[in-house]
Amino acid sequence: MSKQVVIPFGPQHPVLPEPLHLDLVLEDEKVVDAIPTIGYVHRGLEKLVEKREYPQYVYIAERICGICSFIHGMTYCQGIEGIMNLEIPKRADYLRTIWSEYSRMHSHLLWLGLFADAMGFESLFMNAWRLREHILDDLEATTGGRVIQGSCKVGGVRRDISSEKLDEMASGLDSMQGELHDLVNVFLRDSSVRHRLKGTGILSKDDAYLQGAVGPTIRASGHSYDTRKIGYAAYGDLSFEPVVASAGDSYARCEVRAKEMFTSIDIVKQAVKKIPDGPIDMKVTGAPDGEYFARSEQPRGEVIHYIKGNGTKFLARHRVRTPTLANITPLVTILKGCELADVPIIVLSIDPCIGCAER
Amino acid sequence: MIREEQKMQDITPDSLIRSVQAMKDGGKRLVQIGCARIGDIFEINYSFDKDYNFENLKLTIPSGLEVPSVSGIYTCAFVYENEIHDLYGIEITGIAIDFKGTFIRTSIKYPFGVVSSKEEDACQNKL
Amino acid sequence: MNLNIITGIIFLILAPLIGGLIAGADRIVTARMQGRVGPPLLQPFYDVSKLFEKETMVVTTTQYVYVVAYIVFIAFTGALFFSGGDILLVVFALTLAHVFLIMGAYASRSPYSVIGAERELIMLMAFEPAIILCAAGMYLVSKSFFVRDIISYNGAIILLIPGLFFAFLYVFTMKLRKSPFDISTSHHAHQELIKGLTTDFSGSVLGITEIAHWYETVFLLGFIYLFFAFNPVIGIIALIVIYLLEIYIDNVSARVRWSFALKSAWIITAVLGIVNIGILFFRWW
Amino acid sequence: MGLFSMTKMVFRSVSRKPATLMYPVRPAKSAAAFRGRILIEPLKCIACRKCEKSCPTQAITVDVKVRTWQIDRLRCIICNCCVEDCPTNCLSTENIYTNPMTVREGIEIYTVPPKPERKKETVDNSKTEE
Amino acid sequence: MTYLARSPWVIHYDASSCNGCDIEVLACLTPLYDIERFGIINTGNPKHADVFLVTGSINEQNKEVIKNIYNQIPEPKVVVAIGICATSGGVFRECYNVMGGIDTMIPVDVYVPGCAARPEMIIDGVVKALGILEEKWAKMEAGKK
Amino acid sequence: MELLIFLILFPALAGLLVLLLPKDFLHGAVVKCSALIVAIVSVVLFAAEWNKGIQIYSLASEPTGQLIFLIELLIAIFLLYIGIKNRQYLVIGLVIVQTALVIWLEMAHPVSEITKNLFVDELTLIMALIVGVIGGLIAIYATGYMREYHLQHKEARDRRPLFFCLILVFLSAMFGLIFSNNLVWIFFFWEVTTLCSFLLIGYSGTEDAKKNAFSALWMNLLGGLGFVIALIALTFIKGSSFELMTLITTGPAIALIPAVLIGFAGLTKSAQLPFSSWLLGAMVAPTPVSALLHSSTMVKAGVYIIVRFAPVFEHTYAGYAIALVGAVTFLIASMIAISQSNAKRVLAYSTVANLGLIIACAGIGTYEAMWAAIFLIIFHAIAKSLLFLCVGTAEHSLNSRDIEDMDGLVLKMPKVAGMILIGIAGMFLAPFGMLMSKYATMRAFLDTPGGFLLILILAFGSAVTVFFWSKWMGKIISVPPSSGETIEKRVSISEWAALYSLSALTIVVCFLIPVISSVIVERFLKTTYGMTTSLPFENVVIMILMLVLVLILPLTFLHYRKDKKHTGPYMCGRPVNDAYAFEGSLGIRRELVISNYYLDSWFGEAKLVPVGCAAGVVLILISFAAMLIGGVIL
Ligand code: NFV
Ligand code: SF4
Ligand code: SF4
Ligand code: SF4
Repeated sequence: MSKQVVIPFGPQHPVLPEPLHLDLVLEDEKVVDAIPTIGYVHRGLEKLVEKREYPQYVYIAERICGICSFIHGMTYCQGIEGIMNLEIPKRADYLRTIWSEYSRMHSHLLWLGLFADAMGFESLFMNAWRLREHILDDLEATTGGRVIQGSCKVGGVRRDISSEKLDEMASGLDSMQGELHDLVNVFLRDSSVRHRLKGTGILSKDDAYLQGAVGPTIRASGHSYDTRKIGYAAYGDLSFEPVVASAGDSYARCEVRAKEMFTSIDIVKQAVKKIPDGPIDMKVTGAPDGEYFARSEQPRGEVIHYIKGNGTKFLARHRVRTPTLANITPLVTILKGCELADVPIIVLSIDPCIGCAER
Repeated sequence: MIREEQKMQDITPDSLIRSVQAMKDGGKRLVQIGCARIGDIFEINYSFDKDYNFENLKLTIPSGLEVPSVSGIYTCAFVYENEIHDLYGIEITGIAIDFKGTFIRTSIKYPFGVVSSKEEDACQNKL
Repeated sequence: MNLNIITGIIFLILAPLIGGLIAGADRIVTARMQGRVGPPLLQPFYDVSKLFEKETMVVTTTQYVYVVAYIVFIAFTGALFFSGGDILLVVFALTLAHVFLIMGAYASRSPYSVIGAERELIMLMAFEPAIILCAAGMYLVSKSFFVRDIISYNGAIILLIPGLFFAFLYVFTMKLRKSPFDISTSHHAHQELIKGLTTDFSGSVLGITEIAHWYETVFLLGFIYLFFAFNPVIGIIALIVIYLLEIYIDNVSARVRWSFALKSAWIITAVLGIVNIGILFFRWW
Repeated sequence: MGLFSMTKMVFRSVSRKPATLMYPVRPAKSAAAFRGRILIEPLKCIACRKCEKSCPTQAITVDVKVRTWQIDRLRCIICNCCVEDCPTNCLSTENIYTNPMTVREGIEIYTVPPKPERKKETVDNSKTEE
Repeated sequence: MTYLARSPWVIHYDASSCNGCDIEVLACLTPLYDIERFGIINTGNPKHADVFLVTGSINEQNKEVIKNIYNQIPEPKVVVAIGICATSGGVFRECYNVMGGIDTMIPVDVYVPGCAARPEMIIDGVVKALGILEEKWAKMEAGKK
Repeated sequence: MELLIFLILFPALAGLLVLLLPKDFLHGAVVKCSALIVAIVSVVLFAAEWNKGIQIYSLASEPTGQLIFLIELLIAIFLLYIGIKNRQYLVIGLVIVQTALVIWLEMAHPVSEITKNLFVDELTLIMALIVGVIGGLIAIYATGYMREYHLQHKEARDRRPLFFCLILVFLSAMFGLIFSNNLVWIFFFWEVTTLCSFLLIGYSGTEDAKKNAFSALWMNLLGGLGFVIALIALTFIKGSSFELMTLITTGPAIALIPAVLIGFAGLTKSAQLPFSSWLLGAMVAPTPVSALLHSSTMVKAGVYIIVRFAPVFEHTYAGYAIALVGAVTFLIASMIAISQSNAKRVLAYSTVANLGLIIACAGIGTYEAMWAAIFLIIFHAIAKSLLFLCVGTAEHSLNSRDIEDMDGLVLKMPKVAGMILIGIAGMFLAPFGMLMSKYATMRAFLDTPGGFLLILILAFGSAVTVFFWSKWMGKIISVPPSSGETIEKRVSISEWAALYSLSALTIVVCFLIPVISSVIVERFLKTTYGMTTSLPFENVVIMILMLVLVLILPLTFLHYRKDKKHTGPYMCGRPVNDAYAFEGSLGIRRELVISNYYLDSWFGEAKLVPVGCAAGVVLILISFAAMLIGGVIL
């Protein structure tokens, strides 16, 4: 009886900041089938390792994505350092940690905004992005770039942050916390938001695990899996607990990200307290030879930079498995059976970053 | 900084499915499948993880060989396998959702399957 | 004929101006609620003037006809209302106008405008009972369907049909295309449907729809005024408060799904309708 | 329970001044550290090509023979590498950005002093385009 | 006198940008930059748009898309290429899948440099585009007569 | 009186002639001529009688009565035979009970003393016009349609003479039903329509058709049973009469019981819930049958009889309960129509809904309600028959009756599409008749204490109506990518003739509302109630203004025809070819498919029919209870 509707969703669609396309097969507004295609942002930058010397390649790695730029650069550096067995200065590790957490906050706020927008909640979007500007201001002041920081390099970091500035940042975060609470409160309490999020796009605990979901997506399905726990950079010295929710729906994913910002603030504050003095970089000579899987926790989940060096300045292979790529399978799963109105929400709920996914 | 231990286990095309199945039975999740071209051979890495324990299977094949898909064991493998197919031109048989070369469309077919010479940087100064 | 043609004509002339100003003020207030400065007050007029300057692209020429019909009947609706005509006819004409708009969207055949059209129909379905019952309520109170009689009814209509008024207020948001009920199209990019209903309109076609929307806003405000007609001062204040309330609600809620919109509108209309109409019925007999 | 929980934020926004920076009316905010664009003091340059080599995007071309130092603004990612690697510190990063342009002409050419003699033979070369 | 410059509606498309410029375009909409002050609305629909903001460079898959969107924008229209990726291919110029800046596919009217372009630069770029928009309109009107 | 008798007998005789004529000889011509004659004579009748008020004619009932009794028995035997052959025990049972009662009635209480057997008043005239003109047009249409039908439906045995015969007999029965003043006669004609409809629905002889024919049969027989019981009741009630006009004037105290029982028969005949399924099932029949049965005749017989008794129902609880049956049917059938994509089923549900509305008015029974009911009958008959016939024509060209397949009909069959649009607009859009009648309905409901719930139901029902009609319109006008040739050429002239006439009628009658109202309907109300109503004058003006606007607006098309730049629709920037196929995932080229919404999970048949039936049963039982108690609302 019911008639099908086949429509293109994306690549150009106002709710998708980035191109991704879905062929939606609908019955009334129920999604019967959703088949994604990516590749609109594929640049093929991994191949550039053959043309750039590995220290310069950091700048390419950073530009895998403008949202999670810093952590990409850092993970790449960690990979090289892993192969070459470099022990970088402690202060550099701490600075990397601080910037990572700032990236995370900026990314989560950005996402919260976009997510609010996907629900048609414009003013919430505006407010999230207004708060995000505080984070960006700090990032710009300390690294010189709002979105592409460019402050990481093989063997350490390129800039130091003075201790006054560090304190200022910590207190800045403190004073922002109030407004952040109000913001998060809307996401978690508002009934119109809950109406849209509760129960949409449920990813079961087993599915999440077996389909390889990572980051907030898997944490919202009840797994306490957070790559930061392996203790790269300074995370080993800092205490924090991954935020976990169990419902597995869009609301849970939203909740996890919202609460993670507070964890980040906490981590930054701990790091500011603990940060040791000392050099921020070390001299790196020679070229990497060997292979290494560097892992770290991006805002969207675990990222893996596989680096294979062949003893020359040019790497043999650099491959990035980004969290979004891992989250695509769960996305396809949870899109089935939702409503057209929920498609934007569900797509955004895994926080897709196509730039990352396709490189 | 923590340097993670890199566990790497070599496998052959015949033992691929078995080893992957063993991983799944061991309750591990598939982290990624990646590929690298070293001269004329391809190395395909299958990475798994359980409780932050990272393990890899490495499959080394000459070019032109077909590889069975593991998407029957881990559905999510289809993403990586399509990608490897599109970038390296390795035939992977029996992918759960087979995009048949349309997963990532590139202007050069199988860009990673060919070795690029550094000289062909013709576009370097093109405006 | 007792129609007061003069007020009708005044409506035809002034409504776009007032409607545009309301839209401009709306955008400023919205911006302020979002912590922004917002556009100038006359922005809606700039927008529409611009649309008429642009080239018009159509998918099918018939689009034009439907949209012209839409504005003609929206204007007709309003004029009929403001010249004191029969409120039921006004409602019918409004429906007719919307059907034309919806046909315009159907004609273009873009998936998004068609889905927008379907959703607009659903919204229409959610909206109609409330406005019909309001008309019924007013008839029960004033014993006439004519706006002029309702206006000259000396008594606070709002006090007699508060339930219906509330039901109407609830669906009013749908007609203003404001969150949480901006389901079929919205003034900014629509996150589900691009632009929904108006996706395939461009240039002057879009400009016409925009003007028609102003007419509609003024007409709807006029309709609300009927509830307060006993005292013009209170009436005007009520209109301002209600419109501000709409902006406020727009800014504090996410969009709902169509199913919720329809269900809630129907339930509210039905419950309040039964209670309120029931009370009116048994007050008289 | 959670009906209209946005109210607080909305009222805060209304009661405060808008957060808008009013950019073109008021000058842009920018941090001191902001990397806007690369500046060269051509006089100091010795055309050693270090910057050219370190640049990840080949935005810089140094012509040792004709003695020019050239940068393509539409290619530079303002990564600061060249600045760090320049032996004479003639490069610096300014926190003012390059203006948008209507033709694709991001290339700026500066003449640098000839190699051997290090005299103050002022070449007027603050230029070609901008 | 044209109203085009007072009400330029934009559509934004992310060609193959890294998101850096992309989110800065979005940031322009938000309270701190609030381009709605100039009457700018992000329509998301080419048929309503006047200004086409593109970030990122052309690649195999999006070239058609960009052309389509461009063709669906009614005259007069301007294209603003944002970020060095969009102007020249940028850092990814040498990637196998990058065919160069947006102008290899459609005519570009304003180039905004930067990696990433700051919101202020984007505003500058759009403002510059408005002038061109008016010129184009004048030409169009002249053509009609 | 001669005209009346002519109208009753002539079609039947013409039908017999068709049956007797040799195979394929002049059938079409005979049918067309006789239909034309019927139509003309009914107009003549109207012209002759419109200003004369009630005319009651005496006709010797003795021989006619016996003849009628005889035919009734024959019918019963035939039905018994059919029932036994097909093992339809329900039918057998009903026939036996009914026949037993009829025989008992005939034996125990010969009602031969009635002489005023025929009558004409304004309502009859209107009904005669509907039956004659619209029925005639449908018959004419059928000649063209059936030829095509048999070309396309090889499975159905070609029994066209029988078909036309039945159609013509049907017209006779309808005339008999509306002209009779004698309730026994009315009952007879009533049964004839039941029989004819049974045969017509089962015409194609397929299993499906048979099944549906039998369900139509038993439901109508059940109604007939109610009718017989009413007749028997009449023999017991003092002061009552077998003469319709006399009975009605006796008021609820006496006439309520037969009124409700006959009303029950009317409910079954007009397919109100819980009996709506027969009408839906009847859609398997060839489309002219549907048009005839569901727009102008069969179901109208049901509402006609209820409308006749409306004065009796006024202000009674039983009437109110019947009104509620109608109202609930209106709401629920309209809702279900949303979930249907088969055009004929949509029309069927909408028919059921509109009949419900008419019955709601009749159940209320005030003069205002009557005004509305009469206009509803008129407009519904015209617009709905137009729609049915259009769908029939479209079906033959498209080989589908699915609304989804009517995609872009404006290009494929511009004329038919235009007519469907007129028909649809006639059903629910403002300046057209149906809506004006709804206006009156609304006012009628508001002016009576019984209107309380009805007004709510009406508000919701109207809203729902907008949805399914609009989406259908949308489907028709959406322009498909490749504008192929029109495929209208195969449509026969007789079909065009009927279609054009009906389209013209739909519009013209709208202009004539004030005339019809003042000349006919108001007179009728005056004589029946002593009071009358009409549309406010300025509304009439406004309405005509709107109508003119709607008619001239398409002319703007000519103005906008030129130099507009055409582009493809917005497809999210994806490459699209001329046929609107786009590059999809997995490398598949996908066709853009757009279908309407059917909201099946809300308005599906499976969901709503049980609810509606339950409500219908309960309300009908209430009406019986109220009939026995005989309460009156204030
Ligand atoms: N997916 C992704 Fe990223 C993140 N977080 C990273 O690896 O954003 Ni663009
Ligand atoms: S800042 Fe970076 S990209 Fe720009 S010229 Fe210097 S090294 Fe090259
Ligand atoms: S700018 Fe500095 S690094 Fe570059 S050529 Fe001149 S001196 Fe050498
Ligand atoms: S210009 Fe830079 S920031 Fe912008 S998209 Fe390209 S790489 Fe990203």
